[in-house]
Amino acid sequence: MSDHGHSTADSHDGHAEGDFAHPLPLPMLFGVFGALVFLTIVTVAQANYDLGSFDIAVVMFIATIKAVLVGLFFMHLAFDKPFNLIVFLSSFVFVALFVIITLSDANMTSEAFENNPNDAPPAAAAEM
Amino acid sequence: MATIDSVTTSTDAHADDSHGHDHDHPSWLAHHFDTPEQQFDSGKLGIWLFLVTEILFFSGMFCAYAIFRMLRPEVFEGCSQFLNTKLGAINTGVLLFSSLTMAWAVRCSQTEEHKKLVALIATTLSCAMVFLGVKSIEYSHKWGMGLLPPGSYFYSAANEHPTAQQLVEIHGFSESMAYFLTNSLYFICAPFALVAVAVLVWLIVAKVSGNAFQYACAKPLLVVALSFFGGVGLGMILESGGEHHEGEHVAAAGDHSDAEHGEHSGDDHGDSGHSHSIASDHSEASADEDGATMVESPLGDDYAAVKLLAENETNTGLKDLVAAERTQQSIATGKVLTDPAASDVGISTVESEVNTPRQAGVFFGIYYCMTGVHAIHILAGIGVLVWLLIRAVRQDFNRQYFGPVDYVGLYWHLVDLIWIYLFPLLYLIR
Amino acid sequence: MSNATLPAGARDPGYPTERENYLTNSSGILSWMFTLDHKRIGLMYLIGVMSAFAVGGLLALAIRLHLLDPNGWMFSGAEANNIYNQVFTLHGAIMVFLFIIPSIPAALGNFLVPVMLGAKDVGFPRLNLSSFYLWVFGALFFVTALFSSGLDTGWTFYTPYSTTTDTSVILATLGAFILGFSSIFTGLNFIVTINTMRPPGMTWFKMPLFLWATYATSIIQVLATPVLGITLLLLIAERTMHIGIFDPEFNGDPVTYQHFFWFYSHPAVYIMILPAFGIISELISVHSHKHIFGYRFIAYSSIAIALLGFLVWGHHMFTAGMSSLTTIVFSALTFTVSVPSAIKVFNWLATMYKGSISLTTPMCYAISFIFLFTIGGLTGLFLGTLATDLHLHDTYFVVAHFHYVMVGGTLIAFLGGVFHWWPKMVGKLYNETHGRIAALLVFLGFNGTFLPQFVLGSRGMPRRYATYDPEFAFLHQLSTFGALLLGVGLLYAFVVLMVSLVKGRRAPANPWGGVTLEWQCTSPPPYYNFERPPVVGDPYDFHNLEWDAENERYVTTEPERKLVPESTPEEVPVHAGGQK
Amino acid sequence: MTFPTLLADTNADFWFPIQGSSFAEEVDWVYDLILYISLAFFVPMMAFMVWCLFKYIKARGTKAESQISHHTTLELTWSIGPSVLLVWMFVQGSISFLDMRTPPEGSYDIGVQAFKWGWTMDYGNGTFHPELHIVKDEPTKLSMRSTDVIHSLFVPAFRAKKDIVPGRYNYMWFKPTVASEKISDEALAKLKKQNEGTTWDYDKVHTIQTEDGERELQVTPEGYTFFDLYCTEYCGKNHSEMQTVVVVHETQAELEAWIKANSSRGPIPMEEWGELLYARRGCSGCHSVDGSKLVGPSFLDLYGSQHALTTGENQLVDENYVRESIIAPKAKVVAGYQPVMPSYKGQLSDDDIDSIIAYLKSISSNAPTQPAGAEAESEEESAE
Repeated sequence: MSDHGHSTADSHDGHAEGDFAHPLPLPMLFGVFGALVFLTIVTVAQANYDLGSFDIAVVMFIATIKAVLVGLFFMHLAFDKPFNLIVFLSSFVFVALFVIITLSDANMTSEAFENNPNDAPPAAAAEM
Repeated sequence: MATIDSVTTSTDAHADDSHGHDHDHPSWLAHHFDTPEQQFDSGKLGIWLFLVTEILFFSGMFCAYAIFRMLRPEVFEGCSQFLNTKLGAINTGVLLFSSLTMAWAVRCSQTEEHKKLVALIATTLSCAMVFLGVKSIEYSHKWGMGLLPPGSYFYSAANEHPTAQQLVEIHGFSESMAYFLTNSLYFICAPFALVAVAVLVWLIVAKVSGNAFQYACAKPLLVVALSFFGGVGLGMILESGGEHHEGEHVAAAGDHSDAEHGEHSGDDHGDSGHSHSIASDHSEASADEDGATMVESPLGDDYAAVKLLAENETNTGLKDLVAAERTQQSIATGKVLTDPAASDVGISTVESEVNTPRQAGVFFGIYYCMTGVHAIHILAGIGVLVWLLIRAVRQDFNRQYFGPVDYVGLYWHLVDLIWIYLFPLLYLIR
Repeated sequence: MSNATLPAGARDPGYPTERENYLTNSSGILSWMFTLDHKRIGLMYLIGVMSAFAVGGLLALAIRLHLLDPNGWMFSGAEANNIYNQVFTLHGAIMVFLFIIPSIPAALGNFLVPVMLGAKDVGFPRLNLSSFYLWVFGALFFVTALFSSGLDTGWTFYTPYSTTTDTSVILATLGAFILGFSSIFTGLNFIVTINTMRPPGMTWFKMPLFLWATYATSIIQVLATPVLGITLLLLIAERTMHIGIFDPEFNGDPVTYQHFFWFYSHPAVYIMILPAFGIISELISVHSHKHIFGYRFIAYSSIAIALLGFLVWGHHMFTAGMSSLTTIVFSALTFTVSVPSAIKVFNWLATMYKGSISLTTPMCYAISFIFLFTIGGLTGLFLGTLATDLHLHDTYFVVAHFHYVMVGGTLIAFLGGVFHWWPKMVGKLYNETHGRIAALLVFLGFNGTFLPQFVLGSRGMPRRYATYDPEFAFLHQLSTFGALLLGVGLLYAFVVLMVSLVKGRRAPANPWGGVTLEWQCTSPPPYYNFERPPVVGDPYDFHNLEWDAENERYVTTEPERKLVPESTPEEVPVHAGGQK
Repeated sequence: MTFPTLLADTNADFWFPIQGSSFAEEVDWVYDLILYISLAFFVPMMAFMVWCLFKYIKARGTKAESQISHHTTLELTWSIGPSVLLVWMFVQGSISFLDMRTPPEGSYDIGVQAFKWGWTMDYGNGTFHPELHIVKDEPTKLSMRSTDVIHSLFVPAFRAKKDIVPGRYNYMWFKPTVASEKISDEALAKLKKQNEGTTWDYDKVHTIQTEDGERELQVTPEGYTFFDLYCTEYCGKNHSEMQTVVVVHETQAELEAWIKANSSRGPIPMEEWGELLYARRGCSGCHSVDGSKLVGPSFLDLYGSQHALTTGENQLVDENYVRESIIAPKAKVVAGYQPVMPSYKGQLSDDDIDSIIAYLKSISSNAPTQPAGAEAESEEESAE
């Protein structure tokens, strides 16, 4: 049955004949995989250096590049309908909203935490 | 229009695919869609929305992670040392590779290369199994050491691998629980072994009965089931390689901890309140002095770990904590009589007993939640991939109908995507 | 079609044959259990949520009866307080998770969305059925919790109470977790359906407003519910393994739990009320026989509420110990939500102006809705304002406020919707007079129950109290008598509907004079909804409807619109070629 | 008594209890502001709706007079117009709120311990009492702790509320502006006599003869009128009974005198002081003295008896065990009960604990005559 393939593998512009499949070229897949592995090695390697407070930023930056690569090519967002991309990205907007507000509130109230390592009970906090 | 179009002679509406009045519908096109493309687009939007829910689902744990890392950075840094970076990195590579094969599989389904499709899905599945195999080594190793969520945390640098008997006697675990913790690897492997045997039996039966389709399904699945043990083996090799480094670290910490025990034997393990004979050597040494201690140390079982963390020069908070703990112990035992009028111990200053920190456990609580839920997603992925494999063997997919492969692929990439973030956040804290 | 008294060209779809009627085209219990027909699933949901409502309602009556006396009247003995706590917890949990959230979207929405849209079914019929069964499983978990050791945490499951109490928190949270997935699948299905399955001509701005509201609701369901899922999962993990995220005993933080919980549960409030807005938009327009006023404003305000709803969860936590900055920001954001809600009310009133109002039963509910929801919305201002919220938070004022929104809003709209589409769903007309009396009783009983609670609250009566100070007794008793009246009214309404099944007249295709697509198929609709994709006009254009007094029905006088061109359409629909 | 009074000379209006603190006037003003704005919208809207109903109810089939579908100017007006009022409400509310969150320098500090289901106020120097006693016109700051679940302190008359979250330090403040009254000693003595042998019912309304004639009052056992203090965050079984009272003294000196009187045992016998502590420190919420099983074991006949623990061991209830159970309640829990009792470590003096032990002995038929021997014995036991 596999011989009956319509050999559409090479004709990327499937829309012309009502065909909506969009196979990704193999070199692209391998290229992306290579980049991902390379970035993994980079991120493991950088962990040996103490970059102080930049540490988390660097790590997240590398992870985000990897995520973008996976998203754009493996998940073919680069070739997908824009609406799907909007849907996917909007989720990150809401995650950011959730995490940032909750985190910043925890940060601002952290002096009230009883077992915050840096505190004795705050003597007379000007603001509660 | 008093009666509607009597051409409709369909039998029943609820048996969906057999909708009579759409004669031009191929079998894989659902009755309520007009074109294959509409069906594909609907499915695709559906799976993207599902991925959105997945991201928000994980966001809760990332949020918890961010909050507690912000509040207690030193705990996270210290505890992260217990995770084996090598294993994490290998697992990252394995997942990335499985993503590659999955993306390739989608391509094959679009180009109708059926044999390749089966092979690639099987490879993806095998990678998933290897991932779980490595993970099971990581988990079982930590469970044995007591690196658990705060509720059951019992790690002690002096006695890294307590026996089941010690767990029962010192830490108050039930016997079955203690047995499970010390032999957890076998418990994790058992279901996978059962599955492997079942697939083998299936393969033989299919071969003997000459069912070519079932045989074609079972053959790759056997490889998949066995790759779990490949993963376990890989994990074992790397873990023992990593033992040296980790052992050093822990041993160094252990020395300090022992020294402290020598000085302040009064504040030993929490359960000395139940004072039986205590098997662990350093506890025994202090047991006689412990006699009068009736009050449970609020720091409980993870006191040693807190001390271990308190070794760090920068960790003044924990140092204070340990000091405060000592003072409290002496007050609480009643040896020091407190005159309330003199010391003015009021509500706002008294350390409340229930709020005791189990600092280290929080990291592991979050670690197990994040990796555990991720592993559950891997398991679910394995489930749908097996379904896909069988359909691929059946050659269900063509260039007009490759949706399921594509959707599962998207899901699988998302699981990969989450691991891409989990790995540096958990394993690579400095 | 052979009607002499009508102008030429009047059309009516007539009645379905037994084989076409979705209720009768196949029979047997299995044909219902495994049906993929969205209308049958919707009807099963309707029965399910109504049973859940009955249970929750009885629990509510028990609460009110207990509060008849300052020391508790209904339950007695050493465990009286415990029983009371379990009753109010189950009342809240059942009403929220099993009734209000699925009521309009899952029951009415399932029935109406594809029909109003002109589609044959929802995008994923199997997923739709599975979401119904998830609902059933979730309900079973709740029932199991009820019969094992109850639940006494309040429906919010606040830690550390929920991690330390010895009632069946795990069973109940698992139930809520499963119900969350049911809700997600419904929402996902509707988004896909509305996005990809609109027939030619059904552009976004030709969709009935109920679909806009459903779409907005679905967005919230998809975005917010997963956070509830993970919150409850972490809560279960906290309870069983003590992971130390929410429980202070293990170094966690209860306020973090509240953030997590309300990130879902505040948007969930809009899951409850948005579809109600959609129903009221339909009801007011149809029964005033007048074009809805400000279509775009209403449509956009639905989406605005859905999105703004994600920004205001903190107003449940003003006293909980958030930082001052966070508190003030949340207060400011809270006020922004009130604007789109107000827009809707103004538009509904403007729709009634110069209309031709029929005071039918659904219209009675719609008017009650406007009255009650306006009170509910305006009292929300007291709670969004920081200074007054500190006094009113966790008192009966809050109880009254959210009941005005959830019961006065959602439940009334749900009832209005059920009465409005009942002829369409079952093909029978109910007795209008009795329907109106029931609506009046519900309205009076509701106000009797909850108006006194505003005063109770501002005078300082805390909520969730099994016993109370004697100075509050009079208002509590007033409230209890109101509740009894409300109960009678609801029972009456139910009886009216049930009697119609037996004795009701056969319903015509268009008994009220609606223009949306569901009125263009027979009552009840055929199982396939539309033989071929209908051609869509303005859903609120009433010019071409005539009252057929002889048969007591509305008919279309408009010349039959061209059906789908047999050749390829010039304007390519969205699903066939993308946005062109 | 259709709308019963909270205090006899109340100036409480229909909506609110008496204005007892400096916040009250402000909060009530904001409340009224919103109320009148809301009515200004609600009444015309509903009047319009009812008018429409009268005017436009038509027979079936009648066409509507107009099919107007939108009017952009009008819609924009009613969308944006009311926003101004919203901003006003927000600003007023936030100003008052910031005021309520920021205690002035040098506020009088009182510690509050909230527990299931009661309150302990800490006046410093080892003085604890369930009632909150403060001074008129003196800014008072409460530093609040909870060791079990979330509670919330609410004084309606003060319009002040704050959750007490375990694991955090929680603060609130207020400045009371109305002082409590004290009824005459004769009247109090009469009331005491009436209530002989029962626990004091704060909610009971007494008819009391005062200088201004006969009045209906609720009073504390010491004869003060009071404001109610509630827990408003659901905290379990007896949430609704987690109430206490606020007494506002006229002067600082008066408060200090009251604190002194309640600070330590003084001349009264140990059993009696123990009984008082039992009532005041929240023991009575969980431990009965009539043998009935509440959250914790009953104190009746407890002392000197043998109890099985959750660990399966048997425990003699002796002085050591009682002391340990007060300081570290979760160490040895009696079988059949939950480990929910908060620790009283540092909150009870040695004399207090001894008094409680004396009280327990006095209500137990098992109390041995030679307590010293029991103590020695148990010490041996624990040394093993």
